[in-house]
Amino acid sequence: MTRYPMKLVTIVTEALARDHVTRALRELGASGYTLFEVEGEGARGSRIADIEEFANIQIEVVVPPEAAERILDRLHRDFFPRYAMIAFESDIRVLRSDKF
Amino acid sequence: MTRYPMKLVTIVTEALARDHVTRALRELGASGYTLFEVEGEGARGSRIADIEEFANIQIEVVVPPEAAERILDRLHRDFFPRYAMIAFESDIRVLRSDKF
Amino acid sequence: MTRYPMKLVTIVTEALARDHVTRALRELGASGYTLFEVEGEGARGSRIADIEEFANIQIEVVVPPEAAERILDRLHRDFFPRYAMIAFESDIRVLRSDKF
Amino acid sequence: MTPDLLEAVRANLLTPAALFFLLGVLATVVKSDLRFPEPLYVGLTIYLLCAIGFKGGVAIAEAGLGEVWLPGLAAAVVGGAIPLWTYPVLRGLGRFKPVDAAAIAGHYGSVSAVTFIAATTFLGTIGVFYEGYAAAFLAVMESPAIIVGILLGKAAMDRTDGGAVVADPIGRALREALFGKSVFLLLGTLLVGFLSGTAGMQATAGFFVTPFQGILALFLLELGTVAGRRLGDLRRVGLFLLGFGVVVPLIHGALGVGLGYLTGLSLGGATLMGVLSASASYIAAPAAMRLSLPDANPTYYLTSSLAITFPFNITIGIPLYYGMALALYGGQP
Amino acid sequence: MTPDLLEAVRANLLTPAALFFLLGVLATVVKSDLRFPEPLYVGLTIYLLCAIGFKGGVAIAEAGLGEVWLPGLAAAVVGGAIPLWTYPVLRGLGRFKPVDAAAIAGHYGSVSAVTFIAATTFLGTIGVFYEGYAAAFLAVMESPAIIVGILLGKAAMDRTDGGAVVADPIGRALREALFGKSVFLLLGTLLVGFLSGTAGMQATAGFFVTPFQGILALFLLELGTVAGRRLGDLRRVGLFLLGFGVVVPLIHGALGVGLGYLTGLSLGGATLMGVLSASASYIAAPAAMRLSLPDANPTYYLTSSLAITFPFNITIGIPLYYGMALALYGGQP
Amino acid sequence: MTPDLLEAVRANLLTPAALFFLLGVLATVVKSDLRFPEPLYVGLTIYLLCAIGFKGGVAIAEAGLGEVWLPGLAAAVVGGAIPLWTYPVLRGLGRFKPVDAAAIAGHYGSVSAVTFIAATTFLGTIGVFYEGYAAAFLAVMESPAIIVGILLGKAAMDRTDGGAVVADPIGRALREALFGKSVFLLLGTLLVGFLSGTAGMQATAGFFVTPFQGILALFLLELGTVAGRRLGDLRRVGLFLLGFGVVVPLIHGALGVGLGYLTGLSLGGATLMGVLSASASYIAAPAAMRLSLPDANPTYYLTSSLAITFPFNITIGIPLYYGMALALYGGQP
Ligand SMILES: Nc1ncnc2c1ncn2[C@@H]1O[C@H](COP(=O)(O)O)[C@@H](O)[C@H]1O
Ligand SMILES: Nc1ncnc2c1ncn2[C@@H]1O[C@H](COP(=O)(O)O)[C@@H](O)[C@H]1O
Ligand SMILES: Nc1ncnc2c1ncn2[C@@H]1O[C@H](COP(=O)(O)O)[C@@H](O)[C@H]1O
Ligand code: NA
Ligand code: NA
Ligand code: NA
Repeated sequence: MTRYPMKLVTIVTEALARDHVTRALRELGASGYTLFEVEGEGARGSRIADIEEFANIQIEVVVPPEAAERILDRLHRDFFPRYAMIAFESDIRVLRSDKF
Repeated sequence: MTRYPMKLVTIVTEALARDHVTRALRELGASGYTLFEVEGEGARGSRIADIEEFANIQIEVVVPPEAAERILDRLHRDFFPRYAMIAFESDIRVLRSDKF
Repeated sequence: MTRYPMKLVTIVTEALARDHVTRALRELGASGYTLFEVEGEGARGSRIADIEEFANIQIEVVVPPEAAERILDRLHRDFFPRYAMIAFESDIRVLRSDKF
Repeated sequence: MTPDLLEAVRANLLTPAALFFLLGVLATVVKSDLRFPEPLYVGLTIYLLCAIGFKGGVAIAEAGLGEVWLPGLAAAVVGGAIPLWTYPVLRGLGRFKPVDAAAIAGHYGSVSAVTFIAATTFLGTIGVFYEGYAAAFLAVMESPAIIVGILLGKAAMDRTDGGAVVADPIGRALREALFGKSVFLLLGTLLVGFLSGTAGMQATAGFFVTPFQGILALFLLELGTVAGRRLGDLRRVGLFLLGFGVVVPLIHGALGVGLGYLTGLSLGGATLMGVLSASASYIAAPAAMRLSLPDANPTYYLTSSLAITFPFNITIGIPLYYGMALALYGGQP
Repeated sequence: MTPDLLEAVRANLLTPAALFFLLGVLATVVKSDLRFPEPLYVGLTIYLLCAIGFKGGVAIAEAGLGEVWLPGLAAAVVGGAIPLWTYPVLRGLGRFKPVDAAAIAGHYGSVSAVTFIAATTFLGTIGVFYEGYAAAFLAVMESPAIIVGILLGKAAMDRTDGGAVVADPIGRALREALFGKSVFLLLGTLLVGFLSGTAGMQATAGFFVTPFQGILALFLLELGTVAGRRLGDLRRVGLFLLGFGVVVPLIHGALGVGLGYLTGLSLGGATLMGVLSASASYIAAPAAMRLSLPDANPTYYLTSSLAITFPFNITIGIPLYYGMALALYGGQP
Repeated sequence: MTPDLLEAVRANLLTPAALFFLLGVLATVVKSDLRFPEPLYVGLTIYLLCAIGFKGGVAIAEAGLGEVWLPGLAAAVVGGAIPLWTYPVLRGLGRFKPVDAAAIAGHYGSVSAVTFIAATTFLGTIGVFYEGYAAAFLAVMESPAIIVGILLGKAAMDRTDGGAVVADPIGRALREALFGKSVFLLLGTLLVGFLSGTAGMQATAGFFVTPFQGILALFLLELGTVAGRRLGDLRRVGLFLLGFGVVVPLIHGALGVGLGYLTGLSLGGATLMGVLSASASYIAAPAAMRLSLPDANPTYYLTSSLAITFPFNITIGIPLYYGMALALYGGQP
């Protein structure tokens, strides 16, 4: 069966940024997203998820390459300066190109 | 040290599909799998994991390329029509080729 | 905007190995890490996370390629013989090369 | 409605249990971010099932099995039989696909433990006696309908296509129906209560009895948000299912009350039998159906049991079934 | 301090609540791996908010709204006004950026439910009466200051740069302030308690009253670890905020006690009004600020409210505000 | 067995605690999907440790330290000494590798809080007095054996290979043994109970006492499933460990009972000292060993402590140690 190349954009950020980020993803054309709570350590100290104010989430989005560009650019401009956040993209292959 | 190329197959689906999917993975030759609860939004609405009936899981399997083919084909045929599900594969490198 | 290639190292292991692994990651130059609880099945049986003694975690680290080499080699030598563990690396692209 | 009945509805709506449920629904309507973490939901479920099972078991030990078996058998039979007439209704009038009709029918034959518990606190509030061992009826009514529903669905699929590729064989379905966590917990703690008896109850009443009603209220707050979030699905399931989810409980409620009367239960016991017959499962049945009938659309059965029948029963249904019992028993407990 | 006051501080420090809090702080100091899972923390928070709201609602039903509205209105007004003078202080003396000053000011006008609850158990321990409906003041003081703080911050940002790119519009901020989970739970359960009244309380006292103080103690153990883990941030926030986090509560405490006196509350009620004014929010306010003022640095407001003001109030502040009330009421309750 | 002893075994097996444990084991045997979410397990553990520690501390405050120190010291010494003879047995008779023998030996010198708690409820059920401050023995017995076990293991590794590459240095091991969460909670809440005394107990008894036995029962349901899931490992650990896990507790139980007698405890207190000596750790010890002796195979120590010794003690062991005490004290409490 054919596989269609897509991008997986992964974002790790503060739990309280959740609504902002998911709204931006939808605006930029993501058809959906997957999200879960994580702990982490980085430049802005450790986020050990003991209470929501210090909790961390990971968001994963499958999108076509152009959308991945747009998402990362938007994160860089609007979100990186304000939230504890990392983001990266990688190559994946899916079965239904029309789904994403 | 040598690195061996493998495939990572990632599946996001309903919590109640868990047993079906893991059984299929074992049948198709996966040596193991890793699983965790996630929330998500997609074509079939939002699965916010408030109760098991509406919960979502992510399953990750490391397999040789041929097995990845088999797994995706099987998911496409038997699972996509029945469950809220997305699946994709990506390239990874491992240290012990005999383990997977 | 430029994207810089990095490596994502993914480790799945016993919850009780947590401190050992994260200390090793820091020693080997990781600028941070992300961690979450998972369930799993593999060669050493199923780790269904009912209590910490049998729980599993997944650790993800974004690092430059050389650091990825060092980390995998160290895991192979010191950790694989002692803990239930799998580890692999994949290619990703980030926006801020100086962050990792 | 008679004044008595109106009074009963009012009394039920003003219990903390019903009010917390409505508060939960309200939370979703105003889009509050109130949300119980899943482990809390699971923990409260486990507590409620253990407490009700344990108390029921102690009550059986105190009353003797001789008194329990007849209404218990009747309960199990009616539970298993309900899908046999709801299935054709869903097929004929509702125009549902066979597998969807079978899955929904299974849910309505099975029972909702929380509805049952809310009914016992309602009876407690208005001071009406009921048989403590009624929890046994709850325990035996959960599985039969699920099994019948799955058999109906499988039979239908065999007649149509090879849809069973990923579905579980019947054996697994039976195991799920019998050892799924809610059935297992209820039956198991019934047994524990039966074995440890009055002494066991004395030791643990501070946990299984003292905070029980408050914990139920808290749990209903969460269930209110769950139900509220599904209100949006009401449009998708169609008017038929909306009517079905209200009318069928009324019929089954009357049936259950009558059955309780015939098998010698008290006014309160017959009310509970009515409540059980009228309630629809939203824990055991969905899990079993998703595994065994994956071709059934879960939106239908989850929406009707969680967002229609459950709220109806918890607010208005319970006092109505009590009203039916009152009428049957000649107005005197 | 007078002997009475010293005795009050000692009594407060020896309550299980305060001791469990200190034990939690100690856990982080000795680097114990003690940690509550987040769902447990959320569950305990929900319990405490529901219990306090429900009990307050029952108390309103028993006392009548006529007695509650005046002090309630005063509480809401003082809460909303506090940011108006703390903002210029933070700007002028503290040299904070406008958006940071606005966010911190909003936290100190809003309230901490747990501090309030600890104060009620302190009053209970030393046997001082307080109006049961004081929980209503807690409920109405949470939102106004958050809204004022956000407005101050937005106004400042409009004057400076286009920083609002990712920030929520005012409408969302209002919704968050009014329907965020802690405000919603408090107001909602107040209403439930009001509607179900004494009968509802009787049914659920075994859950909302019996274990209440012990659960508070357990929760404070966890909050102690949360606060303890933030001790390291004290260096980062600077000496000014350290002083601010202790002095401002003292001033607001006196203000609140006076207000309670003027609006006719008892000695205990005025103490609680003092505690509320003195406390700073660490649940509702941070969530609202992070959404609506994302350019404000959360380290400032979280550290000052969680790691400075909260520990101060829970250990020494509460008996001090009680001492102020004692002095004002002429030493006799 | 004497009739008295048989009666004690029967009484213990019919407590809700033991029955819930067996129900949990049964759940895994019939492959039910019953499972407690981890946060619930952690929450229940924290509750049980806090409750037992707090009550013990209050009891010390009431009895005075003078009465507690001698049996407390004896308990700590016997705990630390147990690995010294179990290690050679495991090496010589069991043919375990040094590091495995050291890890297992450490587990059996340390203690299981839940076994202790189950023993107190057993004594409560049959109406036998015990010193309330016995929880202090539990607290002081947890760490010494872990430290001794780790030292034995490290010494063995130094003699063999450089296996310590990833292992923690001794310093971290000590910290883990002393400030690991279970030890920290027990010692900390002992102190809190001691400081807040009778008044503190009155305030919080509704949480730390009233629901205690019921919560223990619920927790044992979960521990039953944990133990049940490990039954499959029994084959892997070999017959020797199976025998070890039953015989060694019997010997240590007798030893502990004798020690309780010699240090002046009552019949009930001596029983508890026996139970503590006989029990094996399954929380603190595994965590410490996995960190400090990563070359030890966890299947050995987890299976023997969780799937052999714990179930044995909880069902038959406790009444047996009580029987031993009865014999020693001449049959009269
Ligand atoms: N090098 C890294 N690898 C993986 N995750 C990271 C890394 N650096 C930061 N993170 C994650 O991103 C979050 C925010 O990072 P920071 O803003 O650097 O504190 C952290 O809490 C981690 O969860
Ligand atoms: N574009 C996407 N990126 C990431 N996850 C997705 C995406 N679309 C769907 N999902 C996940 O897959 C689940 C099922 O998707 P769906 O069947 O489209 O509702 C959702 O609940 C999400 O967790
Ligand atoms: N093929 C696999 N794919 C994904 N995860 C795996 C795989 N094999 C093992 N794991 C994970 O790694 C953990 C340890 O593996 P093992 O040492 O093989 O028992 C398991 O509990 C799984 O979570
Ligand atoms: Na029914
Ligand atoms: Na305030
Ligand atoms: Na021991």
